[in-house]
Amino acid sequence: MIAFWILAPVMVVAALGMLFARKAVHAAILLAVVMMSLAVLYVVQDAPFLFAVQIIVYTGAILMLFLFVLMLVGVDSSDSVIETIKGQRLWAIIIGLVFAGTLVLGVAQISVGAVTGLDTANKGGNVPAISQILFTRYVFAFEATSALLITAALGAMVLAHRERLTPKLTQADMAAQRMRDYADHGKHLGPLPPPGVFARHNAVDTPALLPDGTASEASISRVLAARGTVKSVPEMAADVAHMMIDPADEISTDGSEK
Amino acid sequence: MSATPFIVLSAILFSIGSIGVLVRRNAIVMFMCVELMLNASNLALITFSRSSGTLDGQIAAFFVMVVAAAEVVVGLAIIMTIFRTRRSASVDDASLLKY
Amino acid sequence: MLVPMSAAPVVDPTSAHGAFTLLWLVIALPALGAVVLLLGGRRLDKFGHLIGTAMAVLSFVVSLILFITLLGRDSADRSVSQHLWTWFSAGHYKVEISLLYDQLSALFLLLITGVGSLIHVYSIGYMEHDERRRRFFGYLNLFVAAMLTLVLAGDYVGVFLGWEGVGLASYLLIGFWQHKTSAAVAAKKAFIVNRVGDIGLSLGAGLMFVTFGSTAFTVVSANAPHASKAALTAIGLLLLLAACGKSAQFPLQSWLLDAMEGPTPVSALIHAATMVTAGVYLIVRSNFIFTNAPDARTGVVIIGCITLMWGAIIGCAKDDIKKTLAGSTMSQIGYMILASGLGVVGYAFAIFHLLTHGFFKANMFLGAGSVMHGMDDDVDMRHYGALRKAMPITFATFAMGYLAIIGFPGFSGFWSKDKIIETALTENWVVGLCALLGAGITGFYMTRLMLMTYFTNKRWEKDVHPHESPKVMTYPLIALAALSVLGGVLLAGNWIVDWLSPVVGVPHESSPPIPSLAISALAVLVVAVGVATAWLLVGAQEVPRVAPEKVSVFTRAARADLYGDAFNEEILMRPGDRLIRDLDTFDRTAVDGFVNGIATSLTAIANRLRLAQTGYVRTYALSMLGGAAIVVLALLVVNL
Amino acid sequence: MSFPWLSILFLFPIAASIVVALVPRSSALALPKLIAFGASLATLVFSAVIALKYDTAKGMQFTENHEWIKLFGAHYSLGLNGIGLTLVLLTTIVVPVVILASWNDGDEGRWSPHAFFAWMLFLEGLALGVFLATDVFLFYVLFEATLIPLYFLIGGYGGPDRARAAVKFLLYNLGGGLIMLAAVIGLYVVSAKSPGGPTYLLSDLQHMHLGTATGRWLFLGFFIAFAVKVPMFPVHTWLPGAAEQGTPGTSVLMVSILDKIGTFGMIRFCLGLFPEASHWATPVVVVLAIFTILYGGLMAIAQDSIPRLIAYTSVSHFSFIVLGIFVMNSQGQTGANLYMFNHGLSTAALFLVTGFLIKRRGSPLISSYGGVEKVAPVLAGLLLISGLSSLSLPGLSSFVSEFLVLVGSFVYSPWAAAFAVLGIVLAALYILLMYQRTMTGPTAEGVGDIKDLNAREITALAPVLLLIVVLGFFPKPLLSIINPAVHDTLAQVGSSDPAPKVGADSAASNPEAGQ
Repeated sequence: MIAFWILAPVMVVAALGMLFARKAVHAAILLAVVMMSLAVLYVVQDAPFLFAVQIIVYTGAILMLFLFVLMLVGVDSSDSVIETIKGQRLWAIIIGLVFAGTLVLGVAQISVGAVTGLDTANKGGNVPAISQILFTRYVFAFEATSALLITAALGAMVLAHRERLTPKLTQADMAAQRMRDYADHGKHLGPLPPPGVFARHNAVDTPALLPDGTASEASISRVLAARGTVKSVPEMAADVAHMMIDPADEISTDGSEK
Repeated sequence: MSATPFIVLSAILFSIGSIGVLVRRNAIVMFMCVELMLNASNLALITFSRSSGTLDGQIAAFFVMVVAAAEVVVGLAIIMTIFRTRRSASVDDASLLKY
Repeated sequence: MLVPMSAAPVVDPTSAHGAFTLLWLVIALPALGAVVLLLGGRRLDKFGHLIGTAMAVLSFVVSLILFITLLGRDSADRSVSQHLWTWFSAGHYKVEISLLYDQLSALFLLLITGVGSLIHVYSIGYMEHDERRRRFFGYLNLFVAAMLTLVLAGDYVGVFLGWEGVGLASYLLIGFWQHKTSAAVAAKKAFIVNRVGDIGLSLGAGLMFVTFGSTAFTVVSANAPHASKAALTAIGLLLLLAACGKSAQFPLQSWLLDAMEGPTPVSALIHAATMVTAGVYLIVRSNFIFTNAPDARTGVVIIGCITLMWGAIIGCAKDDIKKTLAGSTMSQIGYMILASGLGVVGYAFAIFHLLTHGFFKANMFLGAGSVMHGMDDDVDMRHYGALRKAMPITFATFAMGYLAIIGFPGFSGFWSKDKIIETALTENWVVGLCALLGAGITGFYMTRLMLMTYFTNKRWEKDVHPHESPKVMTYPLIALAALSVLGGVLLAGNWIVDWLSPVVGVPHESSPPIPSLAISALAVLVVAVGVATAWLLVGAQEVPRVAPEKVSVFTRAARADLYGDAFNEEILMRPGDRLIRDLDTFDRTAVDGFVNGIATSLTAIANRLRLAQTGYVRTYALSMLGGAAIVVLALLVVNL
Repeated sequence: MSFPWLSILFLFPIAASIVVALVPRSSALALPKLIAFGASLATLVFSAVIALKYDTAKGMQFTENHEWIKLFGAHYSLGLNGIGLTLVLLTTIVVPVVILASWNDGDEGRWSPHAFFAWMLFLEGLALGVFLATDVFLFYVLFEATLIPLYFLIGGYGGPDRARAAVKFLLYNLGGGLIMLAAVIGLYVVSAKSPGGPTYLLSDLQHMHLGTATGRWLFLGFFIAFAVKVPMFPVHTWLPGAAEQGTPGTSVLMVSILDKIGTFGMIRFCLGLFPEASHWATPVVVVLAIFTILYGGLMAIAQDSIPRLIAYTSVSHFSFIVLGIFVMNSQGQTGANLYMFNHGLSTAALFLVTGFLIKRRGSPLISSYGGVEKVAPVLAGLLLISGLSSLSLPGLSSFVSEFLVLVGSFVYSPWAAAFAVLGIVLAALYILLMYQRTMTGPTAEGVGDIKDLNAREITALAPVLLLIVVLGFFPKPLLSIINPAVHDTLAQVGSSDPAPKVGADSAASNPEAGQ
């Protein structure tokens, strides 16, 4: 019971948090909290098998699926706070509260009777006991769910599948395209210039220097440029100067060329 | 260990989940709220299983999980498709099927 | 079987053996002819009429053999029944197809097949140029078969079979020239008016079943004396209704005049000699009912009287030779009905008059046909005149018929009509006077017809060259003329009364109020007055080619069939039409409209409710949750 | 287990319908038609074998009984009695005729002719199942299932307004079916309380005691559904529309076979299960039936459209059947049962002949015809025979049945007979008016080049007309089947025929009295 009283508030708070979290990722994490807590409650209630399943399947697989989809859809897509449907939020809260109130009132009133406990049922272990029932009495339902799962998987594939609208480009196609670009726009034919090479290490964040001393934009990744982590020429110049002033020091420090 | 607190908790979680479905517009979050409702019902099932002393409730919860898994797979695939075509995950945008 | 003494004899036939086993052939031969001719198709066109005629003649031969065999039997043993098969049964109701051959049906057999054969022969000539002659003979054979069924059936339902069969044949033959709308309409009218009469036969059979548990003549006749008066009267009146329909009696007389649209041999066979007299047959055959139901008989007499006068009056004003004859037929059948309504004393005379009428009216109709044949199918007597020289044989034979029908002493009609008048006067002087008056009018209109057709001035259309008909037509005329003259021999030694008495009962002796010779003289006198009047009005003057417009109210009424059709039109058809139209509107707007209205209003409601489908998933979810909340609340409330 | 005669009888056409539907579209157009025709002929032969094996002395025969849904006592239970056999024979006779007559009618529909003939066979199978079912639940399921093929036949292959007519047909019948469903459920509730537990078996239900009020309510539920099917006033308006829009073949199946389910159901279920309620309802039903006889007749006269006219004649004739059933005596019921068969034949003939005519001219309106007899004498002749059969001319099969119904109603009440008999005058009017306006008189515009019937059409009609004539003179084979069944029905209802007022000795001569 202790576990319950600790976890119950956590779960309710986490669940309420899902209502208010603006970012979907946060909601997912809060859901994970609820699920893990539930798993603990399962084990408290003599359901170790479902505890495992809850953790592995639910939290581990299903929730991860949510996160994957979130990634695909955009991590930072967040709800706007403005409600578009008139009265939806108000009524949702009113009816939801009425529902919650009556439901809680109702179930609280039900006397479930003395709790029998699962000690007898779980005598030979929970998992064997479950499998015993699952593969006898519920075997048809079980088979049906397997069919359901396969169908669902196929369905998801069909839904998520994207038709290729253009034929796949071969290497020859790409070469031809490149020649055409060169002919039409004079686009550079060869490979892009490599980044600048600095004596001490290969640096992708260092642009190559053109003969006139300016940096070549083409030689660095555009992503790095956008992040602003590319070393500019003046910075580089300071570095170079430093090296030139005390090269011996450097070497001696290394102690490799004595 | 009485069963009532578990059931009440289950009811509360279920209600929160249902309100979530109603107020959230992001399809993925809505889906999560549905999952919350399913989980709440699982809790109730497992509690009933314990109080009745049979494992059928647990089996039912197990089936709920399986079905939930299938549902999530298909549901998310649908969300993906919608997102791909409409560039939006809001359920309010998919309201062409009306009148 | 214990049968209490009754005036009406019980039908109790012995089963057929010997020659009587041929009985079914009488019907089967013409029926076979009809089937062969109607299904045979074009390849029979060349000799189909011969097959038809042969069948009729063969049937006559069989009838004759049967009749001779019957003559050889004891008078008490002259009722023979041939059971063929069980038609249908339900519960304790069983209807047999069985033939009853007795003195009454024997006479009818001879009349139908005899006159029928002659008319078949005549038709060979009359229909020579009709491309559908084969079919005509098929229909004629069908008619003969049906008519024979009618008079041979041993059960009222069997009679009904023949009854409707002749109705069908009559329908087909009246409408034989279907391309004429008037013919088709007349055919339909005849059938439908007959159907109204059939109500009587159907309900009568139903009442008989309820009363006697059977409709067979044997059972009904055996039990009739025990039945309640009311039931018998009701049955009698229902049978009278049937007879009215078939025999064109008031108030169902209107179809007969229109039926003259059919080819003339048809008018002769069906609408003069045989079918229309079926009503008389029915009443006489049902003597065990009518003898025990005096009230029904009163009804019969009244109907007979009315029709007798009705037909005669119509006959006076018509210019169409066939319609005049049709009116006359109606009137003469009125005589028969009247006689049969008089009860045991009258049955035999009704049948006697039926036979003689069959001869002379068939004779005259065929004669009229012969005239039409020579006059390019013109039927208007105002276009005839002085034909006696152009068509001597037709004239001579027609004259025999004429003398017979007006009751010229010695001719067949004299004997038969005289007997009816005498009996009527004996039973009820009002009825007797009516019959006497009718005889006078008969004398008038028949003389008028005779004069306008064969005497007076020529009023022929241009290009019409009257000529005598071919021999195939005149020989039947001669035969019928002979019968018209000699038909009276049947009464010799009161033969026909004695012959029929085992069937219809022995009349009690009663003497007329005045000597019968005086009655005969009176009748002849009345007829002579009628003839003289006709001579004065028609023969002594120029007959106009166009019917004069300025005529008395009575003439106008008679020309309009005494407004029988107008009455039907006003009282039945117009309101019926309106009722039907209103019902149709009612069905479309009210009954169907109610349903359609529901559909329309549902659509309207649905169109409003449709707007609730906003397309927002969350709205739907909200309403679902609301529903769930209500369910939970309800559960809570119920459990509290 | 004995040989499942009845299962084969009713499943064979269904199997054949699937085969027909699966015939490749690329094959010759005639192939599905030939298969369908062959299958329907095979069914006919099979039903004839069953009829020959049928023992008139025994009641329900060839019974098959398997538990179906234990929970509410439904059984797959088949059986054949005299009434069922009559209708089975009617169905198996009419279907091949219809297939042959509508050989080309499926070519211009919404779907291929494959579907047309497949639906027809499917319908045949279901209809046979309905006539064979001896379990209320099975009957109900099949009863509703028959709507499906007919819906597609009307909606797919009819006239221009077919969709509307099909929907109307469906809604009416579903509405009736819904009411019947309520009664079926009610029957379950009652039977669940009985000691034997829930059951839908007819044989069990017949012996069950129902409360007076319950019985009457349940009776009403069944009766209304059957009245819609029949159809009786005021729920008849779907029939004219459906008949007008459907192809002639469809109309024949609908009127000759499917509507019979209504009257058949009245005998088997209304009378069979609720005898007390049936007696209670008799006066109202008789009045309603007589009213519908006259109403249908008058409406028929008012119609200008030939199929609508025939539909209304059927409304009128069906009410004769209902009248015969509810007068509760052996004459009426024998007549009604026989009428079901005969009406099937005569209406089939009428619909088919007029269908041939309408197809030739392209107009269903009487007013657009005239003088057809001159150009197509065979067609006219066959129309006349069919029409005469419809107006119950003695010597044609309908007469015996109509006459028996009239006699039966006379036994019930002379007034009933007096009003019902007016129907025969109306019958003469509507048939002969139609014949006169279409066939006689001068040849109308557009009629002149009508061709006479071809060999296929004559072949299709010939057996029907032949049967009409033969049964008119010799209905005994059918009556020997029907009479014992009627005897059983009346025993179940608890009615007996009144003895004649005089001349009881006449009863000694009949075979039934000895039993």
